[in-house]
Amino acid sequence: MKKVRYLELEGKSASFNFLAALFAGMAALGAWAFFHLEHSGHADTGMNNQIVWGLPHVFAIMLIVAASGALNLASIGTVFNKGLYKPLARISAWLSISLLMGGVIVLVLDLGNPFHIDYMFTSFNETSIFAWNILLYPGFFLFTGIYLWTMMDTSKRNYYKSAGTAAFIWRLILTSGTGLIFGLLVGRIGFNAAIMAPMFIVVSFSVGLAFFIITLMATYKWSNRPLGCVLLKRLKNLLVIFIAAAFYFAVIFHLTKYYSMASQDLESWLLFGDSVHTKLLWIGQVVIGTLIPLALLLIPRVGECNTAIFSAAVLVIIGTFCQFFVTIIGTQAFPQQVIGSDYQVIASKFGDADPYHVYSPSSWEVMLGLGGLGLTFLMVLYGFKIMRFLPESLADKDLDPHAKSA
Amino acid sequence: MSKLIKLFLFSTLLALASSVSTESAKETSLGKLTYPAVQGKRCVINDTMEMRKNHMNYITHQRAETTRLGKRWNKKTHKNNFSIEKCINCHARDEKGKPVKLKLGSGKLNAEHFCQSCHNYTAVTIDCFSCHSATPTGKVKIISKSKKKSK
Amino acid sequence: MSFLSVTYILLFYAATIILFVGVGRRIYKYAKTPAPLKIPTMPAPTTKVGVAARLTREVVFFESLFKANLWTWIFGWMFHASLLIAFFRHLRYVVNSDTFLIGPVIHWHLLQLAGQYTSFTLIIGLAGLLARRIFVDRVRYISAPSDYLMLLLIIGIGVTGALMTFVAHTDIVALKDFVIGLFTFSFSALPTSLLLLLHLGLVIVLMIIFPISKLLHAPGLFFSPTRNQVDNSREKRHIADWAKPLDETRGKS
Amino acid sequence: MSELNENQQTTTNRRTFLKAGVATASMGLIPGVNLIGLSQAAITDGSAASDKQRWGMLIDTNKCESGCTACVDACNKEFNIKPSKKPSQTVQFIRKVTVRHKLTKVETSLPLMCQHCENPPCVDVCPTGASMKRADGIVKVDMHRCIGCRYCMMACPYKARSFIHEEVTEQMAYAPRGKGSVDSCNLCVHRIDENRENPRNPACVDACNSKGHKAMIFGDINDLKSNLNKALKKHQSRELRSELGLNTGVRYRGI
Repeated sequence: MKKVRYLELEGKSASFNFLAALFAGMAALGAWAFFHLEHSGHADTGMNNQIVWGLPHVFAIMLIVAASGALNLASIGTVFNKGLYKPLARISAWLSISLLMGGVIVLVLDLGNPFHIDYMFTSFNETSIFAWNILLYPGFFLFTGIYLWTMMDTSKRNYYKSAGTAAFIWRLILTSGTGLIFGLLVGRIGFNAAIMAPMFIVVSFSVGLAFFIITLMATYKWSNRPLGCVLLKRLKNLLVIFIAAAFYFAVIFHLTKYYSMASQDLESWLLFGDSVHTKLLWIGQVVIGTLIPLALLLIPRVGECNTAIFSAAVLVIIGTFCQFFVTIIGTQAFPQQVIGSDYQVIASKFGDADPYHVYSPSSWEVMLGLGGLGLTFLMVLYGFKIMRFLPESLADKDLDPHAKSA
Repeated sequence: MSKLIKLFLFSTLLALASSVSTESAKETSLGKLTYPAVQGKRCVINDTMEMRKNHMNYITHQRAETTRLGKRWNKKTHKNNFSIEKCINCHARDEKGKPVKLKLGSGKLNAEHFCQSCHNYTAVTIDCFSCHSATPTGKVKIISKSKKKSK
Repeated sequence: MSFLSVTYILLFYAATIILFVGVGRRIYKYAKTPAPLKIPTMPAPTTKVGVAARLTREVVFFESLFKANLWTWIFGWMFHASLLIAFFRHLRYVVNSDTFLIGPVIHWHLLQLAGQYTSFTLIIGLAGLLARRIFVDRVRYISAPSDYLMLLLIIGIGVTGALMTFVAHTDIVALKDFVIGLFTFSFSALPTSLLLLLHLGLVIVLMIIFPISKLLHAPGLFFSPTRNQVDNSREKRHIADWAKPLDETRGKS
Repeated sequence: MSELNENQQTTTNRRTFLKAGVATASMGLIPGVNLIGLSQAAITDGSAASDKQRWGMLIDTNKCESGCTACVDACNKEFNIKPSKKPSQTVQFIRKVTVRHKLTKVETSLPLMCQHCENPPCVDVCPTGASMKRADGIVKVDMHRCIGCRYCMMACPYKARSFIHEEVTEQMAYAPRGKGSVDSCNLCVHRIDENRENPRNPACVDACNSKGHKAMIFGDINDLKSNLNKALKKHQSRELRSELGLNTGVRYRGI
């Protein structure tokens, strides 16, 4: 195996400047939305006292989940010793840090009292999984940062494996924590489920890999660096497995919820109702996010190591977005069982008797979410420009020769 | 270096000579501020300097005990009652005892409001009144017409 | 007015004069010092706009330090960024809430919250730089007493400032009267608080020392030929000012 | 974590947290440093809410009239709650709901508000401890700490909490409430704290009584002599969402 040479992006091309301007513009939109909402309050959002978590949370959760999944490639290389993936480890680690930053920023900027944020650290409530998550985020930055450092500083090579393992374990805990934000909501029939934790982990595999593939392919295409087909096919196979696994978990989740009488009303409304959530679930999550990508990846065709894989990754991200939209907002949209299973609410001024609560996000929320996405990719872009994260070549001949026979 | 030292010595002498002329205190925007004294009980801590420096420490300490433990101080009899309601009730009034509003009609903060006057001067934002009422309720009896705030 | 107040008032004027005259003289000197050779650090920008961008990056991000030494960059940048926030936070001693700065320019509430915590990052950054001088052999070897002095001086300013925020508050209304008095020549007494006297005293020392210290790297950066020159040695002949007459005579002969 | 931690939390705010370290470092150095924490310890002479009491309510749905909203109106008046521009963002502490039994089809009207659980999910999930339960069982929000994450609203089985979406003006002096925080029914804690031996009824209960319905009984569940305790012993009552085991302080009779 040749020694991998890492080289910064030159960062002077028109495409680079265009992307930088685009992402900076998105981040600026997010900042604008934040200052607007901070001034006007959440009155200017579509969120209300029924749908308390809206679009910003969908963006934030997706980015946070994708962050831990994006670290996967590095973990496969370091922890499970797959040589083929080792050259990707720096990209993987930096992408995951950037994604988490984008997600956490959106989460924080959506707070009603963002200037009380210091209480998060000074009065910590140990029974709150959310509080634990707030500790898990900096921990992720720390562990992944150290891991990245051991990769780049050859004098710290001895700690490389242990740092990688620590980051790997931490990311599993982090995503379990994210899942348990919903899994531990005992009062909400639609959430409260242990499967939330592993389901989020598996979703993180697929969406994180999708973000990784897009970043990798776009970067190598625009910087005219070689990217080998063998590597892409490996990533493709991984993506197939992850999509299938994520789908499997989603099926089991909805099945168990549908089977339980306590949540059957909610599930049958989600699965077979007439709301936007049903459409997002079937068309977004199932068709766009699962079936089409699987078809693109599995049906043998010419040029499959380029366009098809890229498109599949894009679709997986769209599908995952729909999945989180349905999971977070759809579940809130169905009126909660406030009295007990023996009673049905037939009239209320607070929407308890509505067929479902309507949520129409305002442009501020969209801007906030896009801001997080913009910040993420701005970080990715400048990270690649400043630091030596990118292998000069990922051509097949420059990669681990054993990979081919494997 | 020796030049500098000479300069300082000279300056100090000059200072001593001119200290008489600089004695007259200037009127800052705060100098205009007046507030009525309330009949009967004196204020919680009758030390303007101490309150200027440490009012937030008194308030924050007691607010935690009140909000979280339910310790409430009798509004009339307890002298060590730092409830913001009590502060506002006496202080946010004009010379005639009429309530002074924190916000003017345009939504702009009113520099005549007791709290805002200093906060405006020192450009420190107040977080309290996004939740707490800044306007006094009830009535107070005024004994002295007005008291110039001592510098 | 107390003797102390008068002393501080005079010291402030003296220090301000020393600072501005001293730094002004230095800048004049820097500006007049010819750059005999074209020596921009490569790769260098080929246009003036590029040079402006490079200097901006240098000032805002400390680009070359980032490339040279990551640890020093982390602590150094942390300190300077905190200093900037501290500067903005201290603006409250000269402007009031009606200033045009609030709102469009500065988010005052955010600044106040951030300012409290950046007093810690400021001290941490400086402590890191101090540790570097003490524990890194190569750096310790080249460290002069003045290097330590600068760090300790600013650490002192930071620590006394943080103590006034978190432990013993100062009467900032009276302090502002004092500061405004300095600007308007209608003097007010300085509130007597040991921490404040220390804080201001150290600031005065810093102001006086500034024009004769390494802190001149602040204006100096803009005059450093390795940073401010355009990489156009092939396109345009570079002649230092003092060399121009020589050059002309040579051309004639 | 319960008792001890509750007390710790009250005294730990961000200032004291940070102060502790700095103060220790500086005490020897600076004379005249006024440690505010110490000087204030002696001046707290109000009494804390006691865990010997547990405030609660029994609501007799048989007496609750279906069209009547006296309790809701009284609550809105007590806390000066005005409708928001967007109705779905209006703050609600108490609401009237009509429910139908799935088997018998009997329709019942009842008021629904914070149930003041013994084990409140909103308190468990709050990252900063802003959502809190007082020693005497009152569940409420400490807005000084509330960061506005709305996780408590996600956790509450009764949808008892509201997020304050817009700027609030003309709050009652005894009931602060402001943009960006979550708020909910606090059993009119300001009335209770006036006299814990014999408190005034919450505004909703007063309103119900003055309408003549007398569907709500308020009192100290632990006090054997209280009307509430007697009524709870006499009549069968239930807590809403009883399967969650939250042991609510508000109980219902007739459903």
